Amino acid sequence: MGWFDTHNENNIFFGKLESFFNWGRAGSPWPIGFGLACCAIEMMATGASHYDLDRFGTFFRPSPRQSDVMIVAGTVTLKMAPLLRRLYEQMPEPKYVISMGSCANCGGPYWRYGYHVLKGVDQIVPVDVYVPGCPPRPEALIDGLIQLKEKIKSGQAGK
Amino acid sequence: MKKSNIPESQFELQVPDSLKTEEMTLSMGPQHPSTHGVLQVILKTDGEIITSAKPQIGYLHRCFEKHAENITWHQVIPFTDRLDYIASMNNNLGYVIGLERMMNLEVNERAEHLRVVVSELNRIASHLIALGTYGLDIGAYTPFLYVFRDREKILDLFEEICGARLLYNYIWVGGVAYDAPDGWREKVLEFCDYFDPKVKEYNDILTFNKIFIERTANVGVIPAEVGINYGVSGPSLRGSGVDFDLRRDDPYSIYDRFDFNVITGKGEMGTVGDTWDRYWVRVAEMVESVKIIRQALENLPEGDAKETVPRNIKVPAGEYYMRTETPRGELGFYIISDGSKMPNRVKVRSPAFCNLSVLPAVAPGVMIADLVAIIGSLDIVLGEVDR
Amino acid sequence: MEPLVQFFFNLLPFLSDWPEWLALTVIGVAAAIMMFGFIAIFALIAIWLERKISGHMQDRLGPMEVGGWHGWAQTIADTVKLLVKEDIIPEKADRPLFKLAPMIVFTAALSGFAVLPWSSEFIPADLDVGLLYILSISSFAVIGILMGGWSSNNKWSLYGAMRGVSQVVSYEIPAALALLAVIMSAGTMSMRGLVMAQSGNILDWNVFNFFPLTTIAFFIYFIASLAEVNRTPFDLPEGESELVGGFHTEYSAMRFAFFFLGEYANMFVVSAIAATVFLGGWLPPFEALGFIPGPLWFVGKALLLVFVQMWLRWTLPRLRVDQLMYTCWKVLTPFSMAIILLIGLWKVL
Amino acid sequence: MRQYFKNIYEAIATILVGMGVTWRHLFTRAVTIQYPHVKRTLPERSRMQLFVEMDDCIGCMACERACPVDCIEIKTVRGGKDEDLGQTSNGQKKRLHVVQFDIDMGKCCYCSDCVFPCPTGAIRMTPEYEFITYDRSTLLTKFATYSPEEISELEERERKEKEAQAAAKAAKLKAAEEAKKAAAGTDEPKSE
Amino acid sequence: MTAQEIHNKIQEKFPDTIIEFNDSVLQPFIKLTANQFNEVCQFLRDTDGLDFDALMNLSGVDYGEELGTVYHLYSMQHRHKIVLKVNVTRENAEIPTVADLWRTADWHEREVFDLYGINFTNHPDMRRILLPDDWEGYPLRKDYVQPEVYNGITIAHPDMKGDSDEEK
Repeated sequence: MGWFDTHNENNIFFGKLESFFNWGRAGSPWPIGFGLACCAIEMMATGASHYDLDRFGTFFRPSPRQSDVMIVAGTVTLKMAPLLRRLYEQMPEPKYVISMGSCANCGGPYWRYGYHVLKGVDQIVPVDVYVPGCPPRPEALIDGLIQLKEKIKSGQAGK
Repeated sequence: MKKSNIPESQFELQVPDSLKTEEMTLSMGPQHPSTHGVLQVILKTDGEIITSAKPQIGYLHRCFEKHAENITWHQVIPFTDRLDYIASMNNNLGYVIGLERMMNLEVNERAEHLRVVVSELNRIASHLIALGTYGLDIGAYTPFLYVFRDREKILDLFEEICGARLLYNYIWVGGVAYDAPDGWREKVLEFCDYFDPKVKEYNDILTFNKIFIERTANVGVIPAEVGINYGVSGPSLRGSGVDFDLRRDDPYSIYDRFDFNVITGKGEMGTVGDTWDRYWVRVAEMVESVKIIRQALENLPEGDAKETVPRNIKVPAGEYYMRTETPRGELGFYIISDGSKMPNRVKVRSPAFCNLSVLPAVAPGVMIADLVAIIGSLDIVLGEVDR
Repeated sequence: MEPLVQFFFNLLPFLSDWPEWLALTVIGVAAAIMMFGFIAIFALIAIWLERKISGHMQDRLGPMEVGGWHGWAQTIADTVKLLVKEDIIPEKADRPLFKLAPMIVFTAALSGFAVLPWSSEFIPADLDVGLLYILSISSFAVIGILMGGWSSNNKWSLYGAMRGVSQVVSYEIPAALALLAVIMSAGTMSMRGLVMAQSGNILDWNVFNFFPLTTIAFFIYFIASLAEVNRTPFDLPEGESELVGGFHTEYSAMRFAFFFLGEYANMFVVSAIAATVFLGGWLPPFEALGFIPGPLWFVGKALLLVFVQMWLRWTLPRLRVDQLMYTCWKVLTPFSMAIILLIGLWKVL
Repeated sequence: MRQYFKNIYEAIATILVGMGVTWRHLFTRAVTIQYPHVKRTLPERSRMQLFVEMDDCIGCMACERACPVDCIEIKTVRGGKDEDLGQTSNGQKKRLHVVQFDIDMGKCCYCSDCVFPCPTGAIRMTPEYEFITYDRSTLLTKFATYSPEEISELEERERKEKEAQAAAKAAKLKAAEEAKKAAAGTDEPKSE
Repeated sequence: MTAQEIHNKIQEKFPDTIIEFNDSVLQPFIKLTANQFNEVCQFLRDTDGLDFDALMNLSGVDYGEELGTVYHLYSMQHRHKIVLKVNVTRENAEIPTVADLWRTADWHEREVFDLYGINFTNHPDMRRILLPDDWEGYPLRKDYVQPEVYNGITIAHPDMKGDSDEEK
């Protein structure tokens, strides 16, 4: 969070400015290019020609330092969980998390006997948007991204 | 045939003392753009040269085998989808044929043909991803999007026949889940016609690009006997010149009826068994798959593919090791039944797991950029490596 | 009198009444601001264009949503976002160097604009050794890359920086030699003089002047300049699929944006130099087209080369380090040397 | 030396071929579906969100048993003796109150295994994929429309009925026992 | 070569190691003792006519009282296969490694060690492979109980509690 966020309370000018910033943030959510499992393939498909995430100003950055959105695409295992948390911490504020697919939402099909599966990524990082599906269609992911944009514009995301 | 043990240290790089610099330990992954998921490789490097590479796996261990012991025979099928999520149809097929052989079950002709068609379509889709991500690893971004464009057409076909894009749960014990809808056959044939010229496009932009050849030829050579000893299978083994394809050499389903070539690496651009050969085997295999699809659709019998699907399965006590040729290689299901409604044990022999295990043997002595090329050419899917 | 001062005096006649020191300061600041503004606007447009072009090359559309019409506001949104993003400096980074690195990269790119001849009148600084200045200043950016990569305290960044240094230092040589071929034929190192030497129609341009020798020199310079600005197939210092993000792996927010800005400004500088030296700068290809003002020709030619850079980027895979060196030392350098030799012979005979 | 020039020639030639491909594509029509503005119709078999037609559900639990991931939870209460619960669309008579029919779409693996065994076609997969949520708990879809009071009332009745039935059964059993005893009573002294 | 012939060859060379040979099932298997296992495998790989150069699969099995490993061998040259089985007790689960013969066994044995806790003697690198190094227990054993917490992360799904009560 920058200086503006701490100084903009009840100030019309900064309030307007903040909404302008939110427009910028919503306009260019760069996700960290980071696939975990099956959903990652659909994430790739979403980035590819047929659905083209670039339309929304979204292109995948390999480094967490330059990304704003973490799309948790797939099953998070217990071995992976600390690393995922670290990646999240490496991202600069403001940062958002999209939980994509059943596995990231709550363990998905592995919720019962998955001794090594994290049951819901919200246990380790705060999630803004849940995209259900196993795996979600590319349209669903795009819809999730649009919902995230709405949330960013309203100033509620990443809190 | 080589009969001596292959020592672990055979491939370790010996750097002369006068050239030694400070060794650096790098952790590549699990979040790295070209480890194809959540693979971690611990690298020891001397400048740009790798002296040892140790893969660390298990970041996607989803306990498939535990699940399989706790749910019924039929319920395992959706979970097999999620092993090798790029080629789910082939996974379904392997598991289901294993059960059918244990139960001594006959499947009707139409269902058999449909199974072959969807498996081969899925093989094309999988090889396309292998091609695209391989291009991405080498640094070419555009081929990746071209292959996804064509893969999307296959996914549309799948969605029409079974309603899902990626994880199909389509091939069931005794048949298939749905019969092909009207006009599906024509659409597949249309796709075949569409696809053939596209292969040339991939070749133009990637395969025969001189930079691409320079990057991949003579890199990461896996000699045939090393490959066999390490359990490498599928296109990766065929790239080393071993003429072995389970579809032909240990036939299952109705693959023995079709006429297709088994592609092997010939070392056209460098040494036999280099990464370019493995890549080329995949490209040429897609053309062969199209051939199989055409033959299968030509002889597609009329009738109802669904009619013999039993609901509640009980598999007679016994055990069976079923292996099938998936896009990644020999996928084995070792199934033990105690006669009850749940499996006693389902062990997956995953091709990607074995293919990846060869990495420490070929990595020493190459550059970091080459390591990326080698990992890409092995075409691993972490869902299958870790299960 | 300097052409730039003359240009401003013509533009704003009242300046000539002012004391000289004041007028010169005002002119200098105005020129710098104009250059800076041009870089900012050019980067905004170029990034958007690159995304559109790459999109269409890949059968997709590129930015479409932000701002309405074909996502025209996309880069603005990106900039706004990067401006207000948290600026992370890794705990174990070398802070002064880490902060300085993006500035240096950007300054180097900006300095290159000082000698670009936009038209016969408007040259910020018409040095007698303009080309030499360009050659030395363009390798200045590599110090920034090295500082950035080293101070990040990240092994991938260090690799990127090392690659960057070896690459830029090596490719300086064929680039310089290729330019030398033209200097030999034109007999001047002043940017203005170089353009003037090409006046006439398209066949008098340096690229066709000593056909095919200078044509090859043009291609050699173009390839070497690709390597100097780290564009595919020579984008090894960034090397997304190998080095995560290369030297800027640890950079976030505005510092990263400066690297980005520097890259695009550099792209323009090298293209502009190629346009000046080989493609006749602000001169129209035919006399008949002389009604179009010079700066437009100049920018147009530079943008055409920028487009080719983008085109190459979205077509080609990346070279490996040793192949990069091979290309430089065993292909480009011998060829450029041979060209110098041949042009020398041509001149003598 | 020959190889050297051949390599250079090949490099230039193949690069030009590749550039030709991208150049052609620069002017081909993009395949992109502009999703929020253009929505394509999905095939009817598309497997997205589950939907249950509660009027058709007879509470046979077939879907719950078939589900590989146990994401369906059904609770039923037997209907009263003379109560008419209506018929399903394919003419089957409903005998059970389905008081709870929860599907956790978060756990669901969209395999459509539950759809096949349903005897009345009540549960089905719809091509509806836009159910993105900010809150995970909303993914638990409840299809049953019974209020808690109604449920407890029904359960109470069922319990009573069961009790009554059990009592009747016990009474019956007792009677049978006694009858047996009485029949055996004549033999008993013998064993003594 | 048929399974019977392979069995006979082993019987000839190592008369004491064969516990059971079953030819009547779908895939005939030979059950061997653990003590001479590596030598038998070496024999199978190196003898002309047998040439089992590929280890297709290596899986651990929990039979209840005993643990075991199952080896599926294949010969690329002669296209024949055989199944070997070795059983060990739960308390003393040790089997000689074959990782020196078939390098693919390296990772497979680590996996069996990871999931079943069977120790392979003389293995070059006997560590866990899939699970984290500090994991406790061997998950694929039938008597394994899923832990509640790992490193402060709750493993059990919130819905699990009620279910386990129900099962009780």
